[in-house]
Order: sequence, then C-alpha cells, then structure tokens
Amino acid sequence: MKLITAYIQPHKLNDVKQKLFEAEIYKISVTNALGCGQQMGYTEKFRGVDIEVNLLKKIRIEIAVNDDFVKKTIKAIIDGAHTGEIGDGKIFITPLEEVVRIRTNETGTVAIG
Amino acid sequence: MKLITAYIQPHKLNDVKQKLFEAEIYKISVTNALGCGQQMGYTEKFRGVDIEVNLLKKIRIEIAVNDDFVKKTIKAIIDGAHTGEIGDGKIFITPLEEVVRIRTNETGTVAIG
Amino acid sequence: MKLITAYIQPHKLNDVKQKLFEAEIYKISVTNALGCGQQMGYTEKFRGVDIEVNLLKKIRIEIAVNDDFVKKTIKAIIDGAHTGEIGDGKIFITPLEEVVRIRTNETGTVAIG
Amino acid sequence: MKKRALTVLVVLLSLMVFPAIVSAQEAEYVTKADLDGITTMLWLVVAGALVFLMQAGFAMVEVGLTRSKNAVNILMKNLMDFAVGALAFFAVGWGLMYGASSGGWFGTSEFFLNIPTEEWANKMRDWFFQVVFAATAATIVSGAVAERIKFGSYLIYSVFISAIVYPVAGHWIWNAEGFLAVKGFHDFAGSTVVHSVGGWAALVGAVVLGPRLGKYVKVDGKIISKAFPGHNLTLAALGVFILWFGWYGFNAGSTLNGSSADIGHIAVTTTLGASAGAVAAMILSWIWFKKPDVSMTMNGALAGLVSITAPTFAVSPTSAIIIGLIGGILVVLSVEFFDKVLHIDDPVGAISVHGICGVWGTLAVGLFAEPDRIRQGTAGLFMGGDATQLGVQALGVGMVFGWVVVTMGAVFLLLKAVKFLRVSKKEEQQGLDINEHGADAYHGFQIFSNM
Amino acid sequence: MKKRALTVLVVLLSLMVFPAIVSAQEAEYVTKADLDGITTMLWLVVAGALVFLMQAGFAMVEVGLTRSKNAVNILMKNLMDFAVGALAFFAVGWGLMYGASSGGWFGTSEFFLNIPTEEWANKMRDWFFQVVFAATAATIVSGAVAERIKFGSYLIYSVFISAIVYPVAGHWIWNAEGFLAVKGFHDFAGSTVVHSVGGWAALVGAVVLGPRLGKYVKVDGKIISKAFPGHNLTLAALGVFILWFGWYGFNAGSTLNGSSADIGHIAVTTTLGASAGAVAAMILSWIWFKKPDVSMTMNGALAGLVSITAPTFAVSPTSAIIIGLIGGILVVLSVEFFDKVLHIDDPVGAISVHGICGVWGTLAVGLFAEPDRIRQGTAGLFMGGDATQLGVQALGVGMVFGWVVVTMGAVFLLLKAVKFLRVSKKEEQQGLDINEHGADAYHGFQIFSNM
Amino acid sequence: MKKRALTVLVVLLSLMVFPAIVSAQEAEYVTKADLDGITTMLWLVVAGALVFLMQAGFAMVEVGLTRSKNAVNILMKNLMDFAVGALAFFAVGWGLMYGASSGGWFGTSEFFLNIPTEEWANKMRDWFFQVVFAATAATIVSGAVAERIKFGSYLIYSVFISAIVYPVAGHWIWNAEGFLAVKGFHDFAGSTVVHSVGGWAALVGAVVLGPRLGKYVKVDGKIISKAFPGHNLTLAALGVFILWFGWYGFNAGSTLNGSSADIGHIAVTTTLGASAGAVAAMILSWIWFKKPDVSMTMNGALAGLVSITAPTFAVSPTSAIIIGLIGGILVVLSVEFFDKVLHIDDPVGAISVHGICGVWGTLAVGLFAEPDRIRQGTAGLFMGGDATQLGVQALGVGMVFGWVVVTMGAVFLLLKAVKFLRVSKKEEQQGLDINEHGADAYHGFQIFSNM
Ligand SMILES: Nc1ncnc2c1ncn2[C@@H]1O[C@H](COP(=O)(O)OP(=O)(O)O)[C@@H](O)[C@H]1O
Ligand SMILES: Nc1ncnc2c1ncn2[C@@H]1O[C@H](COP(=O)(O)OP(=O)(O)O)[C@@H](O)[C@H]1O
Ligand SMILES: Nc1ncnc2c1ncn2[C@@H]1O[C@H](COP(=O)(O)OP(=O)(O)O)[C@@H](O)[C@H]1O
Repeated sequence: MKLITAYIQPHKLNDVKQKLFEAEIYKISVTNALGCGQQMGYTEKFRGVDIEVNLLKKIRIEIAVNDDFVKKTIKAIIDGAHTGEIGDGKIFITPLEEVVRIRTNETGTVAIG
Repeated sequence: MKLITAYIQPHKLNDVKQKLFEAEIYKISVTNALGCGQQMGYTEKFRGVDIEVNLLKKIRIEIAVNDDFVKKTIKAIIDGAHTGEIGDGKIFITPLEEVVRIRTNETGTVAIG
Repeated sequence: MKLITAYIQPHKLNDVKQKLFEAEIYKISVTNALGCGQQMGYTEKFRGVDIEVNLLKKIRIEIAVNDDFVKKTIKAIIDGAHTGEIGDGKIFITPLEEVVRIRTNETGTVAIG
Repeated sequence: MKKRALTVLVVLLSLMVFPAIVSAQEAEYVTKADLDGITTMLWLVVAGALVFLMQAGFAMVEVGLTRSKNAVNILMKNLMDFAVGALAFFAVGWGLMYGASSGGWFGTSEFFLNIPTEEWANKMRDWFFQVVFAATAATIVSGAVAERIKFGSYLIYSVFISAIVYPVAGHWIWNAEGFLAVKGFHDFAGSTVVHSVGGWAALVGAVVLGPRLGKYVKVDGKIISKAFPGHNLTLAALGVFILWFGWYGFNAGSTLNGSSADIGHIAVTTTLGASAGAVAAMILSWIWFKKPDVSMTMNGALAGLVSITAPTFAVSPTSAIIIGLIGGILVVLSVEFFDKVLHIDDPVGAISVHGICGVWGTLAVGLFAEPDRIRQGTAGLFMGGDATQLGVQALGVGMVFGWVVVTMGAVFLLLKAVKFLRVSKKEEQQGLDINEHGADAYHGFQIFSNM
Repeated sequence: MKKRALTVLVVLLSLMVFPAIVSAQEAEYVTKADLDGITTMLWLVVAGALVFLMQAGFAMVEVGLTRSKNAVNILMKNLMDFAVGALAFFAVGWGLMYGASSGGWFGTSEFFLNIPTEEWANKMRDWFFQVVFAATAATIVSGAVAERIKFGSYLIYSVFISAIVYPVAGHWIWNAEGFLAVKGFHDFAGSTVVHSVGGWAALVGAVVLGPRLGKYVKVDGKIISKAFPGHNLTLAALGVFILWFGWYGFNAGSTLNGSSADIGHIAVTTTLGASAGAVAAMILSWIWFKKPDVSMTMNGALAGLVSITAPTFAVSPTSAIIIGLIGGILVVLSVEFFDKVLHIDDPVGAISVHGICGVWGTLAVGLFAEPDRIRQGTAGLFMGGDATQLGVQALGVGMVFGWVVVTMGAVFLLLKAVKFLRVSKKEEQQGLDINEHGADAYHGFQIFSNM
Repeated sequence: MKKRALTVLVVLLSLMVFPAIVSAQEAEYVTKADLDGITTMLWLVVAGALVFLMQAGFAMVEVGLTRSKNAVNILMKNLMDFAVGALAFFAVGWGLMYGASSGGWFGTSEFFLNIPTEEWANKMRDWFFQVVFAATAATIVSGAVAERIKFGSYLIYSVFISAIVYPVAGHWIWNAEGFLAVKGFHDFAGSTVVHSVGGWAALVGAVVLGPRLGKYVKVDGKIISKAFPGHNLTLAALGVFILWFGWYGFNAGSTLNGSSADIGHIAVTTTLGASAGAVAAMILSWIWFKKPDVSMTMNGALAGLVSITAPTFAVSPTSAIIIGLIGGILVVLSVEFFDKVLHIDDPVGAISVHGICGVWGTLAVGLFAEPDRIRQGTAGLFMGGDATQLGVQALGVGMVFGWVVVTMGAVFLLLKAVKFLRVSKKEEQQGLDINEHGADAYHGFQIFSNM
C-alpha cells in the first residue's frame, strides 16, 4: 500500500476531486498549506508595499491506496491539476505499512477503501 | 520507529487525547483537515440550497513512536475515536527512519519521547 | 529520496526559511498545526479561568529532498529553529519512493527541486 | 376731572400694554415656522446620518453572505458606489430629481448645487438627506452582481444609477410636480423609488452577467443549483441589525418634518413590519427546510423593512404586521423561485428583498392605507376604499420597472458588449480580491478559499 | 382740544397695540407645551433607535465570547428574541405595563395597541421607546444560556419575558400607579426594571439548563472549572462599543422629555460610570490574574453602565465614578464567584453584569442620590439623607428578584420537564449551528471547532 | 358724550389688549433663547454620541490593518484610552481647556467639574461633547504605535494627552480667550485641534518606538520596506463606515448650536470631502500600483474627512470636493513617503491621515473660505481674500506641532529611558496578545500568526 501526498493549486481542487471520482477513488483527505517552489508567484500589495508572497496558498491531498491503484491515482491527480504553468505542484509517494479502519478494526488492503 | 497518522472526527479529539494520555503517549501533533470517505455526511443548507458537504471536517493526528509503542497507540486511538458509525476514520502507519530533537540534536528512539 | 517533516515554533518559521534558503533548499511546504510535547507551555487565561493549552501552536514543514540533501536540510532546520528551550520541536525523516512534478510529468530526483 | 380720567386711563392702558411690548422686544418669541425649520434641520441630518450607516449594513450583509476570496472587492464596491455616487448626485442627480420639472418627467435646474442663497440652508439639508437614499438604491445592486463583476464596470454602473436612473424615477414620484406624484402615487419612504429601483437594477445586472462559475450544474439533463455558503454569517447578522437601525432614519426621516407628530407611528410600523417579516421567513424556512435558516430569516427581516417602507405612514400597526408577514413569506418564495426555477444567480437575494418586496410594499398601500392617515392618495381597498389607489400604485410599479430595466439593461449590455463587464474564468476561480485588488481580506487565516 | 387728546391717545394706543395683535395673527407663536411635544417626539425616537442598536451590541458580545460552532445559533437568538418579543409586547406586554393599573400590580388595557386617536401619536412614540427596553431585558439571557439551549425553547422563553415577566415588573416601577413607583422607588433608566430582570432570568436559565459539557470536570474529588475561550474577541469589543453608544439613548432618553435640561448631566454620569467600571475591572484583573484581562475589562465597562443606569439622573459625576468603580470590581468578583464557587455556567457573564450590577446600581441611588436632584424619592444615605430611600430600593430589588425567579423558573422547569429545553450531548459537541440551523458561520475557515 | 366715547374706547381697548394678555398667561410662549437651549442640548448629546462611536471605528480600522496576534492588545488600547482619558479629562483636561484662561495659554478653573449650579446643565452638555473629541485625539495614536508598544506605557501616554497635551492646544484654539482664537485662527471642527494633535503624537510615538521587527530589512545596502498585511480588511472597512458616520456628529455637531441653519451645509461638505478623498486615493493607487488598493482607498476617505474638518463650515461644496481630492492624493503620497523614504513605521497610516491631512485641512481654510461664510477670520486666498487668514492658519499649525512634539516627545522618551516603552523581541514575535494579555483573539482559528 502507498500513501500518496500531492500539493496542488487551490482552485484546482474541484477538478482533481472530479478526476479522482471518475477513477473511482472516493476516499481522500485534504488540508490547507502554504508552498514555496519555483513559482515565485504574484506579489500582493498592501498600502503600496510589496509582500513577497514566496509562500503561496496550496492544497495538500493525502490518499492511501493499494499498490494497483497508485498509477491511476497519480494520473487522476495530474489530469485534474495540470495546467502547464509553474506552481502546478508535486506528488509524493511513500510506503504505507498498515491501515486500520477505526470503525471496524479492519486492517490492510480491505481497510483502505 | 513508525509514524502513525490518524484521521478522526473532530468532536472525538478530546477523547483520543485522553486515551493516549492514559497510554502514556504524550507527544502528538494535530492538524485540521477535510475528509471524504464512505460517510456521505449531512448536507448543510444555505438559503434552502443543499451544499454537498462530501468534504467533512476531520482532525488529523500525527504521532511518531518507537516500534514497541505502535500497538498501544493504535489501540488508544481506536478506544478514543470509535463510535461504530461511518466516519470514524482511519489510521495509517508508515516507516520512520530517523527522528531529531531540535533542542538537543538527539536522534533516534531517545528523541521520540 | 526522503521526506523530511519538521515541527517548529511558529515564530521561528522566518529564521528556518532563511537558513534553508542559504542552504539552497528553495522548495518547502508549510502547514499550521497544534502540538503537544514536553513543553507544557504558558496557560492562557480567559475571564480568569486557566485554559490548559497543552496543545500549542506549531508550524509543520514538509520538504522532499534527494538523499545527499538530507544532512544539510536537517542542519538548516536546526540552525533556524534551535533555541535550546523546550518546545523547539522535532524533525522526522521518512522514505520517499517517488516524486512527480505535475507540470511536466517528470519523476524521481529531477522532479524534486 | 376728565383730564384726570384720561391720565388714569393712559396709565392704566400703559400698564396693560407696555409690559407685553417690552418683553416682546427683549425676548422675541419663536414662531411655528421658525421652529419647524429648526427641528427639520436637526431631524433630517440625524436621520440622513442613520441612512448613511446603512452603507455599512449592506457591506456587512453582502460580504458575509459571499465567499472570503471576494470580500475586499465587495467592500470596495460598497465604499466606492457611495463615493462616486455622491459626486454624481452632486453634479447631475439632484438636478434631475428636484430641479424645475420638465413636464413631470425630469428636473432641469440646480445642477452642481447651483442654488440661490435664500434657499441655500434648506436645500443643503435636503441634498444630504437625498444623497444617502440615492446611495442606498445604488448599493443594493452590488450584492446581486457580486463575485464576478469587474470593479471598473461596477463603478460605471454606479455613476449611471446615481446620476440618472434613480433621480429620474425619483422625480416622477417625489418631486411635487412628478407625473406619478400628481396622480397621487403614495411611496412614503421609497419601497419603489429606492428599493425597487435597486432591485430591478440588480435583476438586470444578474441576468446580463450570468451566474457564478459552478453555480448551476447540469447533472444528467437536470440543472442543479449549488449553494456557495457565505463566509461570515456573524457579520451578515451585524449588517442586518445595522440596516434595521438605519431604517428608522430611512422611514421616520421621510416625514421631512422635524415637528411631525407621526414620527412615532412610523417607528412603530417599521418595527412591527420588520419583526413580522423575520418571524414569517423563519417559520416558513423551518417548515420547508426542516430547520430555521439563518440567511432566510435575516432576509425576512429586511423583506419586512422593505415592505413597510412605502406604507409605513399610512397603515395601522396591525396592517404593518400583516404586510411584514407577507413580505417575509414572499422573500423566501422569491429567492427559491429566482434560484431554482429561473436560475438567476443572486448571491445575497437582493432582487427578492428589494425588487419583489418593494413592489409588495408599494401595492400594500393600495390595500391597507387608512382613510384618515393617507394624505396623498385615497384609502386602501381593505380599509373602505376602492381600487383607485391600488391602480395608481400598480401604474407606478410598472413605469419604474420599465424605466430601470430599459436604462440599466442598456448600460450592462453595453459593458458586456465591450467585454468589460465580467472577470475571466481564472480570476473568478482564484477570487476577485487577488486579481482585482491584489489583496487578501484575511491574511494569515487558513481558508479553503476555493470553496 | 380734548377731542385731539383722545384722537392722539387712540392713535398712540393703536400703534402700540395693533402691531402685536397683527403679528400674533399672521405668525402664531409656539407654546412650551407644543415645543415639548415636538422635541420629545424627536428625542424618544432617536434615543429608541440607539437602544435598538444595542441588540447588535449584545449579539456581537455574546457571539464573540462563545465558540464558533454556536455562532449562528446565538445570532438567530438575538435577532428573533427581538422579533417575537416585539410582537408579544405589541399584543400583551404594553398593555400589562402601561395599561390602566389594577391595584398597582399590572395593566389591564391598551392590548394590541388599542388606543384612542387623541393619544395615538404620543403613545406610538412611547411604545417604540418601550419595546426596545423590553427587547434588551429579553436578549440579556441569550448569553447565559448560550451553547446548549434548544432554539425552539429560547423562542418560547422570549415570548414569556416580553409579554409578561418584564411588563409586570415594569408596571410596578415605571407605571405612575405601580405599587413600587408610588412608594418612591427610583430606577431612572432601568438597572432593576431592565437589567436585573434580564440578569435574574439569565440566572434561572443557566441553573436549570446546567453547565456546558466539560465546563466543570472533577479531578480527584475537586471540581475544576475549564475555560471555553471566545472565538472572536474583536467582535466582542465592537459589541461593547456599540452597547456603550446605545446606552446614551438608554439613559439620556429616559428623561422622556426632549426639552429636559438634564440630558447632558445624564450623558456625563453615564460616560464616567462606564469608564470607571472598565478601569476598575482592568486593574483588578491585572492584579489578580497578573495580566489585564480583555473580557473582564469589557465586562467592567458594561458593569459600569448597568450600575449607573438607575442613578444616572440623581447622582453627581463624582458619585458616578465611585458607582462605576464599585460596579467594575463587583463584576469581576461575581463572575469568579458564580463560576468557581457556585459552578453556574454563564458563558458571557450576563448574571454578574446585569443581575448583580443591576442590584448595585439600584441600591446606589439610596446611597448617592443628591437631595436637589432626586425627584421621585429622597436623598441618599451619603448625601445627607437617611436610609428610607435605600429601604425602598432594597424592597424593589427583592420583589423583582422574587417575581422573575418564580415566573421564569416555572417556564424553564416546564421546558425541561418536557425534554425540550436542551440539545443532545452529541449536538452540543458538534455545535448548535450544524444541528439546529444546518449552517456553518465561517464556511471555508479552518477552525478547531471542537475546542 | 365724551364719557361714552371714553367708555367705548376703554371697552374697545380692553377687547384688543386683554385677550393677548390672558392667552400669554395661560400658555406661555417659547423664546428664541429657550429654544436654542433645548435644541442645543439635544443636538450636542446626539452628536457627541456619534463621535463616541468613532472609538469603535478607530478600533476596527486599526485592528483590521494589523496582525491577528496583536488584535486583543489594540482593542484594549482603544477601549482604555477612552476610559482613562475620560477620567483624566474630568479631573484636569476640561479645566485646562475651558477654565478661566491664563493669558490665552491654558485654563485655570473648573477642575473635577467644579461648576456653579446655574451653569451646570449646559456645562455638563459641553463636557460630554468635548470629552469624545479628546478621546478621538488620544486614540489616533494607538494605530501608529501598534504591535510593539507596552500596554502599560500606552495607558500612561493616554493620561498625558487627555489631561494636558490636547486640552492646552484646545485652549489656544477653542477657548474664546485662547491666543490663537483671538488671532482669528479658524478650525471649525478640529483638523488641527484634534487630528493634528493626534497625528503628531502618533509621529513622535512611532519615531521613538522605532519600526516593528522585520519591517525594514537591509538587502545589499538598500533598506527595503516589507508589508505586514492587515488580518481583517472587512472589519477595517466597517471601521471606515463607522468613522464616516460618526463624523457627521463630529463636524455638524461643532456648530455647538442646535438651532443653527448651517448644519445641512456642513453635512454636505463633509459628505463631498470624504467622497472626493476616497475617489482620489483610489485613482492614484490604481495608476501607481496598477490596482485600486483597498487600504489606500479607505485611508483616502478618512483623509477627505480630516481635510474637510476645519473648513467644513466656511467653504462651498465645490471647494469641499477640491479639498477632499487633494487630501486623498496627499495621504497616498504621505504614506509612501513616511514608509519608503523616512522609514517611519506607521502600521495604519495615522500620521498621514490625521497629521498631514489635518494640516492641509487647516490651511485650506485660508485658501477656500467664502467671504460670506467665515465668521471668525477672513476670506480665503482663492475667494477674493488675501493671505492674512492663511498666515494665521499656518501660525496655528506650527504652534500646535511644536507643542505636541515637545511634550509628547518628552513623555515617550522618558518611557523609553526607563525601558518601559516597548515589548521584548520575543514578545513581539509571538504577539502582544499572548504576552500582554494572555489572550487569543480568534481561539480555534488556524492562523499563520507569525506572519
Ligand atoms: N521538494 C519539495 N518539498 C516540499 N514541497 C514541495 C517540493 N517541491 C514542490 N513542493 C510543493 O509543490 C508546490 C508547487 O511547486 P512548484 O515548484 O511551484 O511547482 P512547479 O514544480 O510546477 O514549478 C510548492 O508550492 C510546494 O508546496
Ligand atoms: N484511503 C484514504 N485515504 C486518505 N484518507 C482517507 C482514506 N480513507 C479514509 N480517509 C479519511 O478518513 C475519514 C473517515 O473515512 P470514512 O470512510 O468516512 O470512515 P469509515 O471508514 O469509518 O466509514 C475520511 O473522511 C478521510 O478523511
Ligand atoms: N513523538 C511525536 N510525535 C508527533 N509530534 C511530536 C512528537 N514529539 C514532538 N512532536 C511535536 O514537536 C513539538 C515540540 O515537541 P516538544 O517535546 O515540546 O519539544 P522538545 O522536544 O524540544 O521539548 C510538539 O509540540 C509536537 O508538535
């Protein structure tokens, strides 16, 4: 099993959700984040003073999947989040050793979905 | 060492903290998250229009533990968060290669607690 | 590749960013968190009633790096966040199997930076 | 002897007469006319200030009921529609509204406050009381076009409504020589003049702009309306309280006379109308949606206020309650109708609150006006009168609807034609604050601003 | 010769007499009575509007000092207690309070504003000024019962207090024939009539409801009080400023006379009382809790205002400061006492601010009333008077306490008996907004709402 | 025959004379003097209440334009500078300002409101109207010293400005015997007396305190100014609306006469000045920064209000617009200049809005005053007058600048010398709320509070 963590542009979340849905990946967790990457981004102005917004608003998505789902999950995220512009984001895949469904105590691959 | 990540219902956080405390697990990190799972959840109404809240408020807990602590940590989380209802949440266990305590530069198992 | 996750004091974020910058680590992701550790912390008062703030505000930093960058990243974080006081925080290193740059579909070490 | 008699008489008379004269000299008495001038000056400036504060109320309601990523834009709109509107009303609006009437259709003098010295003091007072009404009409629209209109085009709209559209409609009804005024059209504080004008402009704006991205989605053939919940209902509620507060200046100030004995009556009908509106909307939403809906209830209070604005002077407290109740029900039905049936996207319900309830309030005069209270016009249908007044009211409603739809329609369509009306898809997704103003309303707060 | 003399005389007299008469004809002069009628109409409607705005102040204070998951519920309560309260006061309340007195206990006429035409204008004015006071008494409670009471039962409570509990107490004290009024009980603007009534109702409500989940936890035998910090102290502070602002209408308006020369005096004592209250509470909290506590300081300002409400007219500025200082100290001690000792959970401190300080303010009249300023009643104990007035004040305090505790106790216990009073454990944990109103006050904001 | 003639005459005369006398007895008429007393009492208390509400406006603007971690501190400052300021103005301030003048420099009587009974009512009225002005001057500073000053030292500052600095400057200008007043210095509502005093105190405070940590960073030799964006622009905008609203009391109330026919004129110039200021600042920021900047636009509206405060009475509506436009441009240039060139850290722009525009407004009298409107002083340079008035205005500006800089400089430097002025580096980083008040303004909200 893998834990897939992706950082995307906030306004792309709905598209990504849509794509994941189409790929039958229904279970995700989302958090708010600030990201700093290649994208230097717009600069806000506040009373005429530039704010180096080198920390831009991002959305962090976490998805635990079985190994056979990894590819399609990545594809779905890219399909939803890709614009070709700097700032599109990253996907990180880390090993997931165990999953437990709190409600049923089920563990392993059955507990993921 | 393992990194345990759990998603639970927000109103269960205090119970989980309590159980972890009783199991002598004192160090945790908590973040706010939105989760989408089996639980389809209530629908809010706003001026009479349904809002598909398929993204429900969740709490994300992160706990780094030594291997011998993994079981009791999982148990404590389940004891605190379990209601038997859909939406109870999930626990993810991932391998943790190294830990550093910033204050002392200690590393490894001693740094965890 | 490794995924480095660090919890630091909120008011240390700028220093840490500075140090990472100097170490030529430009890409990071930041989230807000509450942490519970050794530090028992101040207690707020609200209308004269103590609030056990055993959950203190923390900043969570996530950095994906190539193996040869791990050491300097850790050093940079410590340099920026260290005060010697309880509450300085922790750094967690977990294995990172794959990285994908959404914009270009690049994967692996080239995609990290 | 006679001499003495005379002397006595003179002395006697002097005693009677002189004191009066003396006192009359040292302490001159106040005439009713002087007094009315003085009290009216105080009353209209205080009431006008209350009406001004309604700008804050509208700003809070609109910002609270929309998304955080567009907050700054809405605040700028509410601040600037007053600022540019006031200058426009100074230059043109006032003249068109209260200048010498050309056939009852529009005014032709007093542009740029070009006013003779002897009328100066009172005209200044009246201009101030009127400009805040003009601003109210203008700002009603900002909620309906929120989250997608370009800031620049909103400013252009603001100038038009404050300089021309509102003043001309106002001339018809509130200028003594206005063609509706002479017909006996009764709109005491502006259900039609202010609220319907704003409401219809909001309607036109919302239609020409089209809905916000993702507001109406087609799911297997059927169009479904999605809710975009407001980001701060606390401030929205604060806005409702502020509006209600300001309404006492709006309605009671419309006596235009600080010595009026009817001010209390108006405060009462205003209070009861608003309360009844809130209660009715709350109950209906409770039955319909299973739970008492906060934003419907708030709209109900505003609906009650708009509904009682025209009849506030002429109806009894009991009628005020009935009018408010119906207003509260109307607003819920209307919001649902525009959203679910017509699919016209009005983020805050401005069309229903101000347009629809403005009409209802205006017609209510023709139904509930007390024979002994209505000065201009005749008793209402239910109060022993016939349908004459109702007819006149309906005529006015229709004329104003036509005027606003045609003129504002032209403005908005023109702006659309030159591609200046609406922000781009990406700007709308990211929010107008960043793109239109380079600002973040709640810096540092973690918000799912994409929602 | 004499003829000439006569003629001269006549001419002379004519010159003296006629002009006066002529002018008296063309421009009629204003009598003191007319003037008072006119100024009082303006004054009470303006002051009443300010008091109305206090609803917004209460809403912001209460919402700011409680948790975000219950914000919508609190706003709905503050909006609707006015709306239903106004209708109840229209139907029953006013009649019970100001109708023809039955033995000084309650009024028996003018229900549904059934009022003769000749009295109409002034009674309308008075009803408006009174209804906002009734609403104030009602809304005080919403803070004390916040975060756990069912919305439906709160509405029922609101009807009772506005229709019966407040009006009857008001009748005793503010109806000229009220049995306390005739005894010379002096409560100028309502420390007892409004604030204590609200405060005691809050006490009863809080006791019958019981504390919020997790407010008092038993740790090895000892009960510990946990703090549930408010989610928006900025809005709480805004509410305090708005309340203070409205209080100028509340106190100064209570002259009930627009020509009163005492309005300025009242504004001064109100300002100084509030300032002293804030200073005292801040200093005490600074000493006691090591830091100047914001919510204690805000409560101190309100405590000063409540304390000076009864004596505002009758005491000197210096006395006002003393009264305010004591009020500010009292509120801190009282909040601690109710929380730490009695374990009565009052989320915003309403019992202490309005109940306790209401009593203090009422008694303060008996201590500090200036002989030359107190009309109804006698000089205060410290101002060369004896204890008579203090006794009367104490009697009133006791009677009102008993009346409110008994009647409101009955209402709340009944609601509890039928299991309608309080939300379920889970609803309380998740928050009333979702469960009672299906709403989220701050959609999109990331909040640890479980805290 | 003559007898009859006489009788006839007497009867005739009686008929003419008696009725008048009789009626004059039964219903006494109101004299102009009585009326003025009554209307002025109402007017100044209502206007004073509006000015009081400006405290809320300042609080919201300042809190909204600064960071969330210092919100509670700013609210406490705004609440307490009024509370302690009112007590100080009661004890000392009023006496120094309006007591018997010692050579036109300061007052020497009426401390602790020690006032003879016959003047009591009116002096109470005047004290209330004046204390809110004193509080305005005091609270202007809190924005400029925000996010770094120790709460305790701010309280000390507040006492000084309310007790001494403001009253003495006020004495010079608003006390009939003040040395600037006798010179014909015209500052109708306080561009200099209130706003410049506050603005210069803000300047001194900001300079002595030094900038916030990380505000000015040296990047390869060049000092760069960083922006610390405000955390709630919605509340900042609400504050601007509230301030604008209160300004109607501030300017129009300064007629000090409830029967004045100029109240309307003042409301008009105030409205147009503010609107013009907002428009000018918006346009300039749009051109300069490419986007219409919200906080500049809000400052523009306030700049227009400050600029029109002195000339509001004496200038024409058209001049008011010109004055406002220039004020709006000035504030943008000034904010940039103080920040980018002088590197003086003024978080909310108080120095520019109140100090600079206060000067502009004061001088504008010397340029635009209408010959027929200016009572105290002479016509403006552009209105057919010569430079006399401008000279007098400039003198006053200079004197007040000197007085404030010297006195406030002494206070702030002393506080700094005893290490009591500013919080520690770590406290500043963590925020003043936690460290100074042990509070969290937005408990539960996830905020990047370090930013
Ligand atoms: N090495 C990394 N470690 C942690 N987060 C990263 C890393 N690289 C990118 N990110 C996250 O992804 C977001 C997008 O990265 P960026 O480099 O701007 O996109 P792109 O690669 O398309 O230019 C960043 O804002 C940051 O949140
Ligand atoms: N595969 C997954 N990947 C990421 N997050 C998940 C996954 N499954 C569940 N979650 C998180 O756990 C929460 C609860 O899951 P849900 O399926 O609703 O609970 P249950 O399994 O008890 O029905 C979800 O809201 C989501 O935040
Ligand atoms: N074992 C752990 N698991 C998860 N988070 C931890 C763990 N240990 C520490 N943390 C995080 O690091 C923060 C600092 O830890 P703390 O023990 O207070 O610092 P120190 O080790 O310097 O005393 C905590 O608030 C928590 O957020």
